[in-house]
Amino acid sequence: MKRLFGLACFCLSVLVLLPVAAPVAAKTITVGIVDCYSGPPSTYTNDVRDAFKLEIDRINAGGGVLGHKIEFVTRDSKFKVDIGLSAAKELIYRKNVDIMMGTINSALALAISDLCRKEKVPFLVTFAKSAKITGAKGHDYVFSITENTALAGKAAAVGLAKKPYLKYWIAGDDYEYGHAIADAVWNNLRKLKPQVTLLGQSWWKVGEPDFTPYITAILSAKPDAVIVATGGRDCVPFLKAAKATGFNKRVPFYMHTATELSTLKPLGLNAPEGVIGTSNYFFYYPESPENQAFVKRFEAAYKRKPAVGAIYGLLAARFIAGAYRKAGKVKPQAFIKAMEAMTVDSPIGKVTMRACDHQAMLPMFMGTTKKVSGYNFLIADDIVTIAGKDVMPGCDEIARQRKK
Amino acid sequence: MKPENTGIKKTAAALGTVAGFMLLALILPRYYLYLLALILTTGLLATSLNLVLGFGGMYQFHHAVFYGTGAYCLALILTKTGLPAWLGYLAAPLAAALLGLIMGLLTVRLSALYFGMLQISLGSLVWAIVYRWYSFTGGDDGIHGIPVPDLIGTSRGAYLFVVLVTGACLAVMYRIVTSPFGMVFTGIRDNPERCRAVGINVTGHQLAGQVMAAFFAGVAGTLFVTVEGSVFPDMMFWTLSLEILIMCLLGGWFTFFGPLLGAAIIVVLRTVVGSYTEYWTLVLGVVLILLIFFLPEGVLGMIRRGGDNAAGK
Amino acid sequence: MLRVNELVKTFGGFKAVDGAHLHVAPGEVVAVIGPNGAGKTTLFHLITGQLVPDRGEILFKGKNIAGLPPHKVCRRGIARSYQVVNVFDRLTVLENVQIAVLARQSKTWNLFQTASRMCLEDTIRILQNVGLADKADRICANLSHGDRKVLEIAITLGSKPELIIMDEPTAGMSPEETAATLKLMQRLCRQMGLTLLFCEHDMEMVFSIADRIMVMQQGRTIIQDIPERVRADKRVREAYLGGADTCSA
Amino acid sequence: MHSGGITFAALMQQVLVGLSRTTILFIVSSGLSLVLGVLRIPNVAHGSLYMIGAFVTFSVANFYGQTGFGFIAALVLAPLVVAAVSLVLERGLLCRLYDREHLMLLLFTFAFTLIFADLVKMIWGSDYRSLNAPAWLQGSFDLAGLPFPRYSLFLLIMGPLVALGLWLLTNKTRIGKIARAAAVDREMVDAIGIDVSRVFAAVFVIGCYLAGLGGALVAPTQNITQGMDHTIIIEAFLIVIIGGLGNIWGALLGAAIFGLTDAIGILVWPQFAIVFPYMAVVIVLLIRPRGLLKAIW
Repeated sequence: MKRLFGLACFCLSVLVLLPVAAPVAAKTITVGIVDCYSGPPSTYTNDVRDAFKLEIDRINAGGGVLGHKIEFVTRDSKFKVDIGLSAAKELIYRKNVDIMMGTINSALALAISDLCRKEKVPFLVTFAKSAKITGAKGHDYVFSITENTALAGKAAAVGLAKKPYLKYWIAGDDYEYGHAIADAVWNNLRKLKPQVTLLGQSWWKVGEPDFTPYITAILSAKPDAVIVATGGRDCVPFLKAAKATGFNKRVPFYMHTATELSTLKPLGLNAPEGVIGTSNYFFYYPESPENQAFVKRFEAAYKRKPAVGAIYGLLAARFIAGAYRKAGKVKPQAFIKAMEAMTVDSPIGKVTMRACDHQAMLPMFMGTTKKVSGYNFLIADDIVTIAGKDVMPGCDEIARQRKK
Repeated sequence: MKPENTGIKKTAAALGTVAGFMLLALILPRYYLYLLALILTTGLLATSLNLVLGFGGMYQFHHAVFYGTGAYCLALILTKTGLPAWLGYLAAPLAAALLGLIMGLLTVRLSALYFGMLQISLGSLVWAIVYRWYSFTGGDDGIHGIPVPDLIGTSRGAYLFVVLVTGACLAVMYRIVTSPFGMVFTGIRDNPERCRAVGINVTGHQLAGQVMAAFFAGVAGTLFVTVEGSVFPDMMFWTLSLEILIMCLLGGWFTFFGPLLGAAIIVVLRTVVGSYTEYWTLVLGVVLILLIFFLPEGVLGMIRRGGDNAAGK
Repeated sequence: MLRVNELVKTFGGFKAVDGAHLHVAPGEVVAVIGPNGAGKTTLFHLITGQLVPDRGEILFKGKNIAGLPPHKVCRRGIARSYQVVNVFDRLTVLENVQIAVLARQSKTWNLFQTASRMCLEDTIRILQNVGLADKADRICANLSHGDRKVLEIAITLGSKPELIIMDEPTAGMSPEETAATLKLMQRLCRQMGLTLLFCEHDMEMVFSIADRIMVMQQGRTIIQDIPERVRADKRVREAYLGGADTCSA
Repeated sequence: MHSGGITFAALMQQVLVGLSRTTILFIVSSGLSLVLGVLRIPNVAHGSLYMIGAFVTFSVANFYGQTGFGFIAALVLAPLVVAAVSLVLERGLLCRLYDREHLMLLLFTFAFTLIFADLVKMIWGSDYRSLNAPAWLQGSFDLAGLPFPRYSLFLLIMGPLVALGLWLLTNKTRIGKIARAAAVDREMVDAIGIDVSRVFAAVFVIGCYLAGLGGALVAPTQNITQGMDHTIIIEAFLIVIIGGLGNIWGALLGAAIFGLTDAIGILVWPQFAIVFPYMAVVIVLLIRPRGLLKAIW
């Protein structure tokens, strides 16, 4: 039983060796960020973090908030829920962070959301798209400053209803995100335009290496238009396969993130034209001085154009700073009170945090991919703005979902 | 030393260790309690795998599926039914064991790699069902905010519960490993043909071993739910199975406590190195390579061997 | 005790055993000889359950055991040892035999007793009998070849068999080891009243210890009789000449 | 849901597409099979080498400005780079471990999947990378009214070429014959005075070359990212097992089963397409526990 004893000793010594929590310097507000910084999702998450840092640095340079400096620590979740959840616990239990932020993984966001509810730490969701976060599973401590599947779906439905298509096909990632966005588009579209019909659906696993089989199956059914509910890493290969098979020329299709910079930039000028997409942000739209100034700052700092994640990072920083200023003290309860119905300025205009569900009301831009001289990648054209309030589900609807 | 004597000493040491771990609940901050609970849960899982891997020589390549089954079973009982929680804690390992029996019946006649690969395929089917059955299992979002009973719902409560359950399970598994069944099991690992020739029902024992391993993996699953309050399909994905396998090999798969140590090493590396650099998998990889070259039988295997040599001289 | 009738086993058209028959009486030492490829090993595999015969019967104490799986055959009282050393390398000598003893006493399903304290008397008696008692705690992989071969026999004894089947017990042994093993086997048979069925290339050994000899060729039994008559039999000589031819071909 | 009739043309086309996907799977898993069959190493790092192959292809092709020549150069160079990496790995570390347990070798190669994953992240960053096939392989042509991508045709031609090459290598060359003999009985080959270690090195490098080639060929059809290694490796292992360990034709057959069940599954039951290949593996292993074709061991 020396061994058992040795094991216990080992465990103890490990605990001693663990970096002891540095005494938090007085007058700092610590933000803990758990997100996936490795693998494909980091294309999106790096922008959130970088824009957040940019904005925090500005705030700190201007004297901070209520005399406090804002600091942040990041942890890589590797897109795994268990790793992310332990990291979140580490940040809350050991680093005693004031606010949690993250993540791109919906399952992890839901898990951390639940943890934050128990620990009474405000949690700002910056990229996860599940509508459950502020919908059915919402609570006092969770805020979303990103669009979600319900909002994107409704925005897309509003846009698509104006087009002449009647026979649809739905295809997408066999993943909560894919199904949720497809359902949201389809249910809203059916309400707005009852005569549409659904010919069929196809679903592929996330990370599907070859889309040609799916595309040929869809083409053989001859729909008027296709709703492609794919996100993240599958966007690029799908667009590539669409180009290779001439899919975009045969059937028009909508793909939520098709117009985003992270999707279009790697494809260069070989991206398919005429694909309809929606997004919260483009570095070239809106063409406001505020946006141009932000893009300039971002480019100066990171030598690249900001993608959609950047707007979430920026909004997070402004909401955090604004809410503490408004509350006048650094206390979670006061922070939550201040966040509700608060409005901040941003490159995409004024954004309000809705009080009833803690969901930021973000405008949505619907555009079509097009080659434009001056860029070595495609950009969105014919941009239509769908205002935040038009895509939000009603507060009564949220209340009903939460009651379930 | 007389055998009776060692038996008593062992029991005393084990009880002492459990008591020591429980005392820690009074002094340690709760983050470390959480980390310890995680290590013990993962360690129990790895030990349950090693029951068949190290002691049975079976290439159990998809052990996580039983862990996930236990966790999901408890989570579903707690969230979807009004049944008492203890029933859930009882049913979950049984459900895992049942799955172990079903998969075992299909796979056990195959040998080595083929056994492992069929298990991966079957396990992936189970995973796919959990992953897609949104209305029932929550799909890839998983289930969060699982209402664990209040007594064990706090960090300290959960920690104490994990220590007690892990201690009890390890004790039972230790008995199994040192029992005639365990000895025969190691015999099967080394030489299944010879075992048949001396009158041992090899497939029967392997099947029983798998059911037991699945049962304890299910227990580990319920502990995970207690500690984290969440379940998600990652818990039964094959990459996790590979990780557990690595823990066993790392700690020493021919020893009883090796997997526990391996689990501790990996969890700690992940947490400690992870808070310094995002390249912690690189560090883990290098550590593994060093271990393979310098401690080929795993950490504990080496310690034990060193001890034997010293005793021999 | 053991009676084999009209046993047939084919492998993809090749008749490995083709109507062999064999008779072993209690307490007898019977050798099976024959040229390479005559079907001796296959015959043994059929008896011990490694293979399932296509046709024919294997009667052990009057009951047909053809087609039973190996562990059930063993339970009926037939134990075998192997041509190549076939032991549990990572276990100690004691544990090697202990497994067989535990299996014999149907204790392998016992989950909660401490194995290292069970059946010690029986196990140690066997080890003393074969002369391995002083090496009981050694890990098997570290033993000499000769000791491993003896251990092989000890494991077989652990099953407390009524009939032992041995496939070339002295294969790969030096002359001294062969002689020692020979003595050991004779002694064991006499002491324990075992029945022994074995096959062997070493004719000297066969003719010195076998009570009766069965000669196989191309899967068939040519003759089974006492050594003198086998030695005198014409067909046996032919078989061996023929066998030698196929061997060198 | 999918009520629209499946036309014969659509089915045939699906089969062809499935077969072109089979090509990649075959090339990768034949390499794995070779290593597994001859060296008995369950090389989990095989997927990482495939990923590295794809990334190197991207870099080389980009160096030449994504021209037709650049792609061809990449197709030649990338697998060689991967082979070089594997040679260093084998001579430097792996060759010292051949007498260890299979599972320790598994642990070793697993360690390298971790290391390679982070190295790739350090070198190429974590952005998506995308590579375009040269102009003459882009677009599609009509096949019975449905588009058939040219690149798929290219793959369909490459597959049999690689298979033929491998067959010649294993059956007609000295090293191939030695390797096959060594797979069956290592001591025997050692005993007749051949340096098995060198043969093993050669086989390992060839196997890894194939992983690199698979990565290079797949590069234009999907985005090149981290995580590519994960998806392919489990499929490759399953293919090798159902085909018959170490059997080149088995790898081809297994890959065809995998590619086709996937492609046709989509056509008949899109919602459950994900389940079809796993089902196929389960069925194959239940009926033929040692794979479809003769396994080496």
